[in-house]
Amino acid sequence: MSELATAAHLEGETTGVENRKLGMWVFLSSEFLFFGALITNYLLYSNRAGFSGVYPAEIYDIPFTSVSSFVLLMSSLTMVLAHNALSRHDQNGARTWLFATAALGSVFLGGQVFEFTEFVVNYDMRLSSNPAASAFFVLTGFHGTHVAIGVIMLLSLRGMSRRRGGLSDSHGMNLELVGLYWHFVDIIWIVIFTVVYLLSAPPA
Amino acid sequence: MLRLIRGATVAAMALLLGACQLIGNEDAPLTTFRPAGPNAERIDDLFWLVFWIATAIFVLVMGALVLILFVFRDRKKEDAREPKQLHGSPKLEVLWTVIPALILAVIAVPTVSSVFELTGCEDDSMRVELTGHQWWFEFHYPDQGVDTANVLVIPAGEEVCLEMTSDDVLHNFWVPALHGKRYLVPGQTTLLRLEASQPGEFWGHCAEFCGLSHSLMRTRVQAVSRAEFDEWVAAQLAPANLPADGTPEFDGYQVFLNKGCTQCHTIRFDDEASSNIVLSELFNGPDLTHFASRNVFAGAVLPEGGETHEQALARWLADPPNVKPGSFMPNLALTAQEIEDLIAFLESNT
Amino acid sequence: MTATAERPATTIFRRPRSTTGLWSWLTTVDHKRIGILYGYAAFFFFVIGGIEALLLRIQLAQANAEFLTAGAYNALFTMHGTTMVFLFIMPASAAFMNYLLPLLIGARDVAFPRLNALSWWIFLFGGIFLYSTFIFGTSVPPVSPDGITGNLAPGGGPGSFNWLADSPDGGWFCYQPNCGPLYSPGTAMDYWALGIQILGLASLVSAINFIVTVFNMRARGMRLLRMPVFAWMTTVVAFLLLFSLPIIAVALFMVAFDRQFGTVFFAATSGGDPILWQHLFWLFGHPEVYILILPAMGIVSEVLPVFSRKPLFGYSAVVFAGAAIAFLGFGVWAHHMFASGITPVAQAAFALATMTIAIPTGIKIFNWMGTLWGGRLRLSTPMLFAIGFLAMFTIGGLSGVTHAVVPSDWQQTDTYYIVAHFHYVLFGGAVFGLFAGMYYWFPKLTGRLMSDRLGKVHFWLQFIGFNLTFAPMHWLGLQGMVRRTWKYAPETGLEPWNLAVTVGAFIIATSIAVFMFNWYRSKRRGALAGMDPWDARTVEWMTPSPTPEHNFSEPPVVTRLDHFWHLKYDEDEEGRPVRRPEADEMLAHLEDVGRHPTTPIHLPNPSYFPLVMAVGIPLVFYGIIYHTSAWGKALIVVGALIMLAALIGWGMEPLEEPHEAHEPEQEGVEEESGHV
Amino acid sequence: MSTTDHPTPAQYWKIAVVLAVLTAVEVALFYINRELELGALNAVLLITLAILKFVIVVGWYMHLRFEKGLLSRFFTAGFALACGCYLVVLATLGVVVIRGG
Ligand code: HEA
Ligand code: HEA
Ligand code: HEC
Ligand code: CUA
Ligand SMILES: [Cu+2]
Repeated sequence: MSELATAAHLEGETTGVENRKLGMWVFLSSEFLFFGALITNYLLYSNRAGFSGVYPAEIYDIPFTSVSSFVLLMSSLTMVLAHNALSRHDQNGARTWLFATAALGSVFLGGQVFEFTEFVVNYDMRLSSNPAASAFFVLTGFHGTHVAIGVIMLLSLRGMSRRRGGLSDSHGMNLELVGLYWHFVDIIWIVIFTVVYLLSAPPA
Repeated sequence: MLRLIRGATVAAMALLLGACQLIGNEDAPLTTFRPAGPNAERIDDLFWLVFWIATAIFVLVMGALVLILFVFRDRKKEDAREPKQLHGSPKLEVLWTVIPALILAVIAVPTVSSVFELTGCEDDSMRVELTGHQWWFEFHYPDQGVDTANVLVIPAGEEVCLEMTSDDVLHNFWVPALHGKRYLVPGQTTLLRLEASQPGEFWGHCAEFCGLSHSLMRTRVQAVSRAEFDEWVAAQLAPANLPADGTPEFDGYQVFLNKGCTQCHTIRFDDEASSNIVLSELFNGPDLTHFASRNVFAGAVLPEGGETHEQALARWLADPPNVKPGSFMPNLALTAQEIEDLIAFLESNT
Repeated sequence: MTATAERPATTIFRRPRSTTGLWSWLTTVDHKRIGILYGYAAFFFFVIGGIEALLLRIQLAQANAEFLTAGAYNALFTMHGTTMVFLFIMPASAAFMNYLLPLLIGARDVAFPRLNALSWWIFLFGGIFLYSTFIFGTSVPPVSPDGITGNLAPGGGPGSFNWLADSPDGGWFCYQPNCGPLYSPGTAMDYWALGIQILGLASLVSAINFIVTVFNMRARGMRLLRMPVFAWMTTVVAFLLLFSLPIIAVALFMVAFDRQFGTVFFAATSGGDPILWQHLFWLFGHPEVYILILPAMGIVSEVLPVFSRKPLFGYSAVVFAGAAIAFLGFGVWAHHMFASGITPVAQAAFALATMTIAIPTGIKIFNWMGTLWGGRLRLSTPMLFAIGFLAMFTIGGLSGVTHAVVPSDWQQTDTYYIVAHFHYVLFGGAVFGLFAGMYYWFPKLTGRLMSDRLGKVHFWLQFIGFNLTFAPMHWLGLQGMVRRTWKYAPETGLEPWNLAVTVGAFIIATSIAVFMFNWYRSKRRGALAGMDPWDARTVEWMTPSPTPEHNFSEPPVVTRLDHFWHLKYDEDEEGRPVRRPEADEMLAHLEDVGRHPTTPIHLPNPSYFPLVMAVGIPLVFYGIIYHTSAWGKALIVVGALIMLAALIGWGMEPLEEPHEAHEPEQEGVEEESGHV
Repeated sequence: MSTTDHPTPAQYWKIAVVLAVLTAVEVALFYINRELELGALNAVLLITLAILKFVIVVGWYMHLRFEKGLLSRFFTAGFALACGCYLVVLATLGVVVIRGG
């Protein structure tokens, strides 16, 4: 009855993907549910009639947001270039591109701070104005928080690399992980930019 | 010891079933088993259909389980043989996938059709606007212009459409004899149709947790003949009687005016007298114009335990939050005399 | 990648070294110890939750009773439900998963041992945070939309437990807007919302950890479809957690923001939609109930075959049914909202979706019965509980199907009929299943057997008590007893059955006391179990009991399902097992090797940082509650700094200390593992 | 650590150019729609463009195309589940109107 332990029996016990990388992908897949809820929330309220105060869609500054979206998109390029440089053992290149990525991310964040300030000061749209405003701020705010965490991670990677004269192989994995996270935050923004900015309209 | 416990279990189960049977006939005013109108009857039929199907499945599964336990129990005999190692049977898998699916299909058909039948209202049915408050129900009859609280009076044999909303938190209106539950949602309108086939009084309860006194948010529906209903409407539309000077009722009227009751409560007198009352928009409490026409009050909780309407009212006025924790009607520190006068006044508003 | 690649740049603290005593428990990253910690904590909360239930029952034993004040009652049912769900069943399942998952798949530890410790500490502090509401929380009277202040419940006498009223009192699903800032001012509800948020974080981290463990850490030959069913159910539950926790996280953030920072998501006065909360809550909440039951189903799937001396009938069907339940579980949430006024189309769709779940569940039930069929059933305590599960869960499942019949549900929802349903599935299902597991794996944990006699007394008392408590609730519900009701009028005729229910609850309590006594005594004086007391089938029994720190001296090379069984038994032509002549020798050998590994084994070193990190989190959350005050802000900063420090320490500390093998003989060999 | 057939930096730049162009088209569409009132077409186009960008970033920058299939399965599972569930939530709350109901 009992079969022999042939090689075929023993195959396929692991994925071959490094633990942390697998963990990161698993985590990112759950983030869809997180941002999905926030976007749903915005979609529900963004065009409900009858709220007092302004609706976010009435006061978007599309050219401005387009530029900051573009900035974030390009930070994905620099991120992937950093990764590529490291895999070619180009420590300097990696450092530079990491810094560029963090810088672009910071520009994006700066843009968001500017946008929020603008909305509050010029249009008096606050967290408490109406559910649409609440939803807008909380959605974009959580995205911004993700970007900010990303920037901190990028900077600490870069710092580590400088202190130790380079990122080792295992830090290479760190860089790859931060990269995955960073790109993910970028694709979430791709969705937000389209759905929240370009497609949403105040109630007729 | 163990045998004792096991025996006791079997006995207890048998008792339980038997007792259910017995108490089934008991008079429980909120029971779902005595539907008194077409909507509740439809639900009741559906319930029993599903109940018997579920019971059949239960009996089969439990019967099989007990049988298996009995037959295959290891009797610790020396010569007992090891069991055959069965790993599964695709045929059986198909069987016990398909049969439940078929049973569910049988349940699904009447479920879906009755959902559509029992939701919403007929266009031409009489409307009543229902607003939930912590912790009482306010009824407004837009076509008749009647305002009342806690006791809903409807004509028997006719469909009434409740257009429901809430003034604060979620509530859930439920009169088991007439229909299932429906939420009262602040900022939204939900519909529930009620119809009682025969005149009668039916108990109801707020079923969604709505804060401190959720358990004391109850209601009554009184179904009356059409003629009685019309009479009732006419009586409700009449202004309250302005008591004559010098009577206890008049003293009560004065207390009512001076002790802040009017901040929250409305009593509609005829035009001239009304102008005496500064109706504050501050807060919406139950309309008291025909207070005494309602056999229960304060969320249909009072009177309770055999007390009279007056006794209950005295208890209420003395300290509302004591009767109903959290009540928005404050303890107004009324003296015994004031309470007595108020009772005289309010009880005269039939 | 190996840890030797780099030296730690700086070592701020010396690494913890103790292997016994308090410090060893505070710094452990051993999945078995973490499992034990989870287990005791969960049981502690079970007793707390149970005592809360007993207080509820005393109040309800009579009509119009005054034993508790309304405020205390509301707080107690809220904390009872919350405790049982989030602080008992979930961590108790996590205890089993932690202890067993690596053992079941032939691994030395989980993929991320330190993250595992972090999950545990976050859970513990989350629980403490939630319960600290009894000390720090406040309930103040609500103010009506028109600006009138409500009144608090009258205090009642000192015996009325009114001090309990200063704690969350919105029910375990915290419906809006009752739980919002307007109707539940005071901090109690903040403790609830943020406490659940912390607990969710712990579970999310665990979920990721378990998924990676299952996919990457299996022993050689342990293909997915050779994993024991409990490992499978752990995986399925991990995915359920992974995908449902972010939803409740967002929902809780929305509540917290409404309460703390003035957003108006659920404020009907500003146009917020209270029904949105219900969607988000149940979109999490329904998967959650399968999170609660699937581990128990996994346990039962392990116990039944062993005590029937037969393989699990239809293994792959049971596994796939589990996955199907999980998948379908994401599509039925609105069955909790049939009375909320959603459209008939939606009601019908969700009714159909709900009914379909009965099919995979039925597949499981029938396959379990197929397992029993033709077996040699040894009715030891674990088996009794597993069979109890089968019977009681079926009742709960069938009443679940009656809720799926929408118009019936309009009558049943928010009554004790629902309370009956979910206690049959939660207590009759999950709790019976967990007890089966406790009796079954107790020898693995302690090396001793639990007393079977006391176990049977426990079982029968619990079985009677359980049915006496929860069966009459069906009846009460249909007779019109709404749930969450502090008082009911004598005229409702509900009193006799309520009294019976209360008596039943106390019988359950007695049975639990018997269990606690049994556990305590057996740990000290139980019969020695040996390595394989039940003649079991799965590889965790291939290690000595109690399990040595390194689990397997030589991880098994798995050739088929029920690997261990097949090492012991061959089959004759009729398909009946025949014990291999070499079986006993093999067991003796395994026991010997298990205790005295021949090759050096490198285990992850203990670490302070998970504990330190977890300390920071409740501090930040306390800070958020009191963020308007200066010391609240200070708390946020302090908490954040602690977390940051822990993060830095964590990042610089390699998982395994390269030059300090923890036993002298064990130098040199590196085990491959992650670094987190 | 990484597989061999990763794109080269040059390719990464090209991809970035594509992404930039797509973004430009998106913004252009936004203004065109203001003038011409494209209605549903506008939504379809914009969503298509977003999906395109999404797929490009995930596939190339995140290397998902080059990874083990398991990772894509996890990732798509999360994405699909989120889309499915939340669309139903919106439908039930009456935001997305499904015809025929
Ligand atoms: C362990 C947790 C658990 C489990 C497993 C289940 C399982 C099920 N539940 Fe339950 N449920 C809860 C926990 C659970 N539930 C809780 C906690 C609540 C209340 C929350 C609250 O309001 O506080 C609740 C509430 C709840 C409601 C809402 C009621 C209301 O508030 O109005 C509904 C409605 O459909 C429902 C349905 C079901 C169904 C159909 C199943 C199915 O999965 C059951 C399937 C099993 C079987 C059917 C039995 C075995 C099958 C067979 C023997 C095959 C043959 C059977 C047939 C053909 C029918 N449940
Ligand atoms: C797994 C979950 C679980 C478990 C195990 C239980 C167990 C019990 N529940 Fe639970 N219950 C819920 C989950 C659970 N419940 C949920 C989710 C709700 C909904 C809450 C809400 O509406 O928001 C609820 C609501 C609920 C209500 C409804 C309240 C209301 O609507 O007003 C009632 C009422 O009877 C009740 C009773 C009980 C009882 C008597 C037990 C008993 O089985 C408890 C038995 C356990 C013990 C008694 C343990 C204590 C042991 C001892 C005391 C031993 C002695 C100790 C020493 C010697 C030190 N529960
Ligand atoms: C601040 C508001 C407020 C004030 C002032 C107030 N009430 Fe009330 N009253 C209420 C509310 C709210 C209720 C409903 C309570 C409930 O049932 O939960 C109520 C209920 C009642 C009821 C029962 C009505 C019914 O049909 O259920 C009576 C009678 C009553 N009040 C009389 C009075 C009298 C007399 C005074 C003055 C002495 C008074 N109220 C002052 C708010 C107020
Ligand atoms: Cu109103 Cu409960
Ligand atoms: Cu459910």
